[in-house]
Amino acid sequence: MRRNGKGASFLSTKESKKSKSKPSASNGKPTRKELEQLVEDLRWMYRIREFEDQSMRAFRNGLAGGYLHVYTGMEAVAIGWIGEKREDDPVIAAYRDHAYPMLMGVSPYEVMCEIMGRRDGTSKGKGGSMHLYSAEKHFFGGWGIVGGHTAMGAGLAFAIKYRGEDRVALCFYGDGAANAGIVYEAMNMASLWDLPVVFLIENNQVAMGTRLEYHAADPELHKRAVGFGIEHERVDGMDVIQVRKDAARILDYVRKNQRPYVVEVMTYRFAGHGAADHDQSLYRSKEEVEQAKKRDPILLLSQYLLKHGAIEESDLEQMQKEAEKEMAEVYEKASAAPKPDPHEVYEDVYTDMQPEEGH
Amino acid sequence: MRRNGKGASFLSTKESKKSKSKPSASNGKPTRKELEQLVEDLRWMYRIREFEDQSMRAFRNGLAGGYLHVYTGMEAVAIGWIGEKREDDPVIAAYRDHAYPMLMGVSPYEVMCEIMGRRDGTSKGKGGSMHLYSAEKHFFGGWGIVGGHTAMGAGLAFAIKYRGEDRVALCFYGDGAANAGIVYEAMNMASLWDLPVVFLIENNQVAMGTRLEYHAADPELHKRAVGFGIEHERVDGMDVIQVRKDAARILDYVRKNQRPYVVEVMTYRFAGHGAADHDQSLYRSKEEVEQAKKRDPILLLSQYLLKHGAIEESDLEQMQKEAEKEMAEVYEKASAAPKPDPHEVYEDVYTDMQPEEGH
Amino acid sequence: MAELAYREALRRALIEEMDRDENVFLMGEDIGRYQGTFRVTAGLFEKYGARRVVDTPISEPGIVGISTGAALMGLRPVVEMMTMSFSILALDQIINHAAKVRYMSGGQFSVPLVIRGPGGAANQLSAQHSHSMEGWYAHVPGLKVVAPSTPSDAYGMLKTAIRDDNPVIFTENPGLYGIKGEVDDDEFLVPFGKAVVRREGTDLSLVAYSRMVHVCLEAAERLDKEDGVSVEVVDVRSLVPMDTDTIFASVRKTHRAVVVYEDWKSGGFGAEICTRIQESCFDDLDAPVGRVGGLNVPMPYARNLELQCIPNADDVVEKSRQTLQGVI
Amino acid sequence: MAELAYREALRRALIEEMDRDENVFLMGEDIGRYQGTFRVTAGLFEKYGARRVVDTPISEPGIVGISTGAALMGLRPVVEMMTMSFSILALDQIINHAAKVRYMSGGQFSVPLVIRGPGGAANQLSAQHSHSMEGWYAHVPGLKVVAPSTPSDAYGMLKTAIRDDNPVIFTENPGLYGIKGEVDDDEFLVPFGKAVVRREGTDLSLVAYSRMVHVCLEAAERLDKEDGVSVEVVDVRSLVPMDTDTIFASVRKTHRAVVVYEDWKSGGFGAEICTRIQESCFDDLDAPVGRVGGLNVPMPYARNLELQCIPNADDVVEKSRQTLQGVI
Ligand SMILES: Cc1ncc(C[n+]2csc(CCOP(=O)(O)OP(=O)(O)O)c2C)c(N)n1
Ligand SMILES: Cc1ncc(C[n+]2csc(CCOP(=O)(O)OP(=O)(O)O)c2C)c(N)n1
Ligand SMILES: [Mg+2]
Ligand SMILES: [Mg+2]
Repeated sequence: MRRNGKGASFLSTKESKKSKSKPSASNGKPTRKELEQLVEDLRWMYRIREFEDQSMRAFRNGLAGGYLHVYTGMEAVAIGWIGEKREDDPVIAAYRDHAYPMLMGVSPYEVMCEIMGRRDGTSKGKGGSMHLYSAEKHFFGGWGIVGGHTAMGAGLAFAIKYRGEDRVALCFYGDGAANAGIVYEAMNMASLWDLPVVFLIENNQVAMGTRLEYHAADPELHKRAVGFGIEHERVDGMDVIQVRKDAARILDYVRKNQRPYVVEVMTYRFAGHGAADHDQSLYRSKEEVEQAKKRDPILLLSQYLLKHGAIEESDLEQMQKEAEKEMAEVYEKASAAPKPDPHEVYEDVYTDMQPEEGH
Repeated sequence: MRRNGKGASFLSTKESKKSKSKPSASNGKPTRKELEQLVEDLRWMYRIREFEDQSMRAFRNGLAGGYLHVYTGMEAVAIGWIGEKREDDPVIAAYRDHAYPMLMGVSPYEVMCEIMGRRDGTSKGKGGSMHLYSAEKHFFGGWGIVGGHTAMGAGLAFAIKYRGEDRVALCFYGDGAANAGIVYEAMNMASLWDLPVVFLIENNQVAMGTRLEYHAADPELHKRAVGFGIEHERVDGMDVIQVRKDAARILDYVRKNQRPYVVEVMTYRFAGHGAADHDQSLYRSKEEVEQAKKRDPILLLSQYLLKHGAIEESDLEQMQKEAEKEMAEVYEKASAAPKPDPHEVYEDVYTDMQPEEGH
Repeated sequence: MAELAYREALRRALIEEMDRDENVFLMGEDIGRYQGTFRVTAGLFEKYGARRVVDTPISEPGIVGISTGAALMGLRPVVEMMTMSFSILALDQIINHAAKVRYMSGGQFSVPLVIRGPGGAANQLSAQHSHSMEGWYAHVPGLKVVAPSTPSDAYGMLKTAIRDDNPVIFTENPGLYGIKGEVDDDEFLVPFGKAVVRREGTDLSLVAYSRMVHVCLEAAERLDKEDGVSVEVVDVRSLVPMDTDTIFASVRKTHRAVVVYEDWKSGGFGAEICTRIQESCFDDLDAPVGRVGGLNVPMPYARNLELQCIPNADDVVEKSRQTLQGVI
Repeated sequence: MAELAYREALRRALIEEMDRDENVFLMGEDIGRYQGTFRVTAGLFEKYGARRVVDTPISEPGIVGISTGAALMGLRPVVEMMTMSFSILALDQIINHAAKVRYMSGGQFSVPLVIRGPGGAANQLSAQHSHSMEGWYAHVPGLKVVAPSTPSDAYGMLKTAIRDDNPVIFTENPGLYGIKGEVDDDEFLVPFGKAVVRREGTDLSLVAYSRMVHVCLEAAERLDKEDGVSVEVVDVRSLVPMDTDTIFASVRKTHRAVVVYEDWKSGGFGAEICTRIQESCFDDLDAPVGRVGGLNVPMPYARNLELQCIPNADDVVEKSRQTLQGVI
């Protein structure tokens, strides 16, 4: 029925054509320092992916419940952007939120405990998979209402500006979330008031079981910034080298100009929407997933690092093994951790009082 | 603070430069039929303006209460657009809604009764100034929550499409309303589903006491359609001849293409925001208002008609007098009309039952 | 008589009403191609196509607004909220627009709109996804609000809802979709505003709706076995209109009542039911009207804490014993 | 002791708190250059500038969201809702975000946010602009909800609200802004969770908050004069936390109670107060707990119908007489 939109374009290097950063990988020789960082990035990709496998295992084994959404396939986005942001730049995100806090310094154990509803969890077991937080590490959640956190994202930037701090707020949200009206209220105010916030659309081209082309009139979601006078572009999110370049450039722009930015990062989730998504064939073919996996961020990065001699084949296996072992241990330790005490149910509703008790 | 937006541009013929319709008035000789219609339009302008004066009088005299918003200065917009639409094209609007139903065939008496809370009112006195309706004449209100009716506007078009009817829905809203998030949810779905709806922004450059430049990041509000793949433009709303051309062209486009359209019609309110707006100097200068009045739709149209010999100076006076007399009579008659009976308070809550009675 | 699961009963009602009336259509997130989160609409996209089974973007206010606009034109939309918690985003459209246009237009317009979906907690959905909304809706003039507890009622009341010319909030519950029950093969409607006594008794009236009816039945069984008291269970079914006659008749017989609801205890609609009982049956009461509600906290994620929050048969038994003091 | 209008008392509190704490700022529609619809913020834009008195677009969900984000960073936003009716658009941000983040984060974050504005009917604002919202907010764990009735309380409670580390819903009423009362010249705070007896009496307790306190005082006066009964009036002031001790003590003394609120009668928060009274004071009650609420209809425009809907002293006198049957 749609007339103007282009079909949801498939992931390919073409996607990054629009990037205003110079294309990566192919051109120029990386420095040793750059390569070292990229090796670290690769290690993180393995760790996140292994972590997510363990979180799915927790769900299957009844140690986690509710909605559980893994980040598998999208690792390069968070790694690149969180890698380039400054330590005290605040981050806010939706419910597919396991990777961000870990990348920001929260231990996988605490995250896994939260997913398992344990007292050692980031939220003492009260938040769960969708509601991770770390005040200390500047991670502002972890929110379950699609699109609901985006205005808060602008609010983080409002506080930064109010205080005259040199920080940039990063607000991650999905392609589906881009259809929530509040996003445009937030964009208007962010632009009107010159708030230093990056609206970062993780466009994995599907919202639960509804494909991009069925939910967005124009699948180029970054264009929605036009009417609010905000700089915007679509960039690739699978090649972490490119992601880092774009992130560095855009964060720099926002910091210098004290203006918001809308960036649409093209990515793909290899897993189902949530742990309870039993029939992916309802919205995509196996071929489509296979095709997307040709640009698996792990694959792209390891090929690059191999090519530049920064690692050898055996290192890959080694990294994978280490990540597996680490996360299996995290799983074991978390699954043995204590559950919250019954009296805790009334705590943390208010800072200074309890609600009326009892049924 | 805003960087990208242009200042709220002032009303001038320049505003209509962007119009894709041929400029009017200046070029070509009007036919007699055209002139006759324009004389009718002028008569309507006087009538609406006089009606609004009487509605303000009702407020001052305590015969009307609440919020009361007059259309003075903006007459050419409703006259042009409702003049060009087909009889059964449905219309929905906000609270500044006295003109639309009258132009669609509801008697001034019924509208005035509603404003005075009388049983003969369009809503039997239960709706008031902000909530006029006429199911018979296809006027769907009359709504007080800023922006709240815009999705319903798309819904009218949804029903048209569902039934395969040859109709276009017209949804009027203000520049202030353009900041409500729901507008963008509605635009996305209207575009995604090819709904025949015109989103018509009556940009009078102020929302209550907040000027356009303080509420909109980019004051060219039509551009907000870009991200949703909807055709859009800014046109003049003071010269009714031009308004009619644009309206005819756009309504035709929507009817033929079964696609939504966003049109920003530049206009100006000569009166305060509402009857209770006591200090307009808080948001605009007398000079600004004087300047705007140079393009008073009555002035522009009467000059044109005089130039083309369709009327004489004395006709103007005559029309004005007739309108005054008519609306003064409407006022008198409505103020003598019966109030609703106490038992009516429980009626019309449901179609088939009453709510629990009593305090 | 076929045995149907609650979700299947709902689905049967949708199919029959869509077949009966071309104006009926469905709208919601992931209800079409994805078959619906709780599979109530499974197969309907294939059966009726994209025109009548409309997959929407994630835009709750917009969805309700568009549906209301369509209803004003005479269509009969049935909107699925993936969970009732998300209807909070659309509250302004529901209570300030759909529920009021009839009154504000002096009766010129009606809004034959059904909003349905699961309310209440499921299994560790945490704080943002576990809302019981029926109490808020029942507070709003212009809305009808129902909360069936059995497959048969789910079927018969959804059909009634779709044929109703007023906006109807139709609350389901995640814990009910799988429960099975007899549903007559012949078409039938269940009228609004009629409560039903699910279990007869003489010593105490338990008053509930939706899933809590089953919790009350379990508690009643236990009170019978363990304490030898005879407990009546009244299924309110329809909050607006509410059949207070049946509730009051039960209380006048048993002289004691406990109202049970899953929503947060403080300010839940159960408080309204308690208030009405004591207003009308004061002289018949041998004990204060008791109530059991959800704990007054945002729903915690950890399963043990979550289970603490949701009223269960233990909680009902305990409150019943308090209310029965002197009897047992 | 200066005599201040309610709106002036609010304004004084804002000024003092803004002077005291640089983190306090104001946000809302038309509050700055336009001086505020009800002029509570008059002169503050000139005094504090655009940084601390922020005029916003008409975007209630966005405004609350941005404020909540700023509060998470440690700022202390005071958001004006032009009327509380418009807060319905922001309900998801308020109840599902601001009210829950503390719990969902296991106590890591707090949201020192005040949302204030007029709730209830004014003069012919009709159906979409006349909502009483305090009952819904009081139902939501994580929010504090207050509704002061006098200039002195308005001043002292707004200061308390701004210093509170939790989201506070601060309900005013269009009919209160103009009323005058003594406000101590020395700075003071009025704590939350303390009800106050506005008038002592022995035969009946009238329980109310916000503008209805004045309606009750008028009714009490008349009942004294016309029926010779001694009526106590309890001003609840703070719905969450609620000082039930003071309410119960009054009822235990008078043995009769009528709860009065402007909100729609069915499902209003007054039902919760009634329920708690009968739960805790059952044996002390000589009559059912009565209540007076707004008519269960969308607010009509016509002044005569509107006046029918809003509880007035006549309605309270009538219900009081019913409740006092046997005494008078
Ligand atoms: C307001 C609201 N509506 C619906 C949902 C149910 N829901 C959860 S995730 C989701 C899809 C979101 O897709 P997207 O924003 O693209 O993020 P992704 O899952 O792809 O990361 C939906 C519909 C919700 N949580 N909140
Ligand atoms: C949701 C909501 N917020 C605030 C208001 C109060 N209000 C009424 S009219 C208005 C200004 C609207 O301006 P605009 O949309 O430009 O229309 P205009 O009055 O200029 O015709 C405001 C803020 C409201 N009615 N609804
Ligand atoms: Mg997505
Ligand atoms: Mg305007």
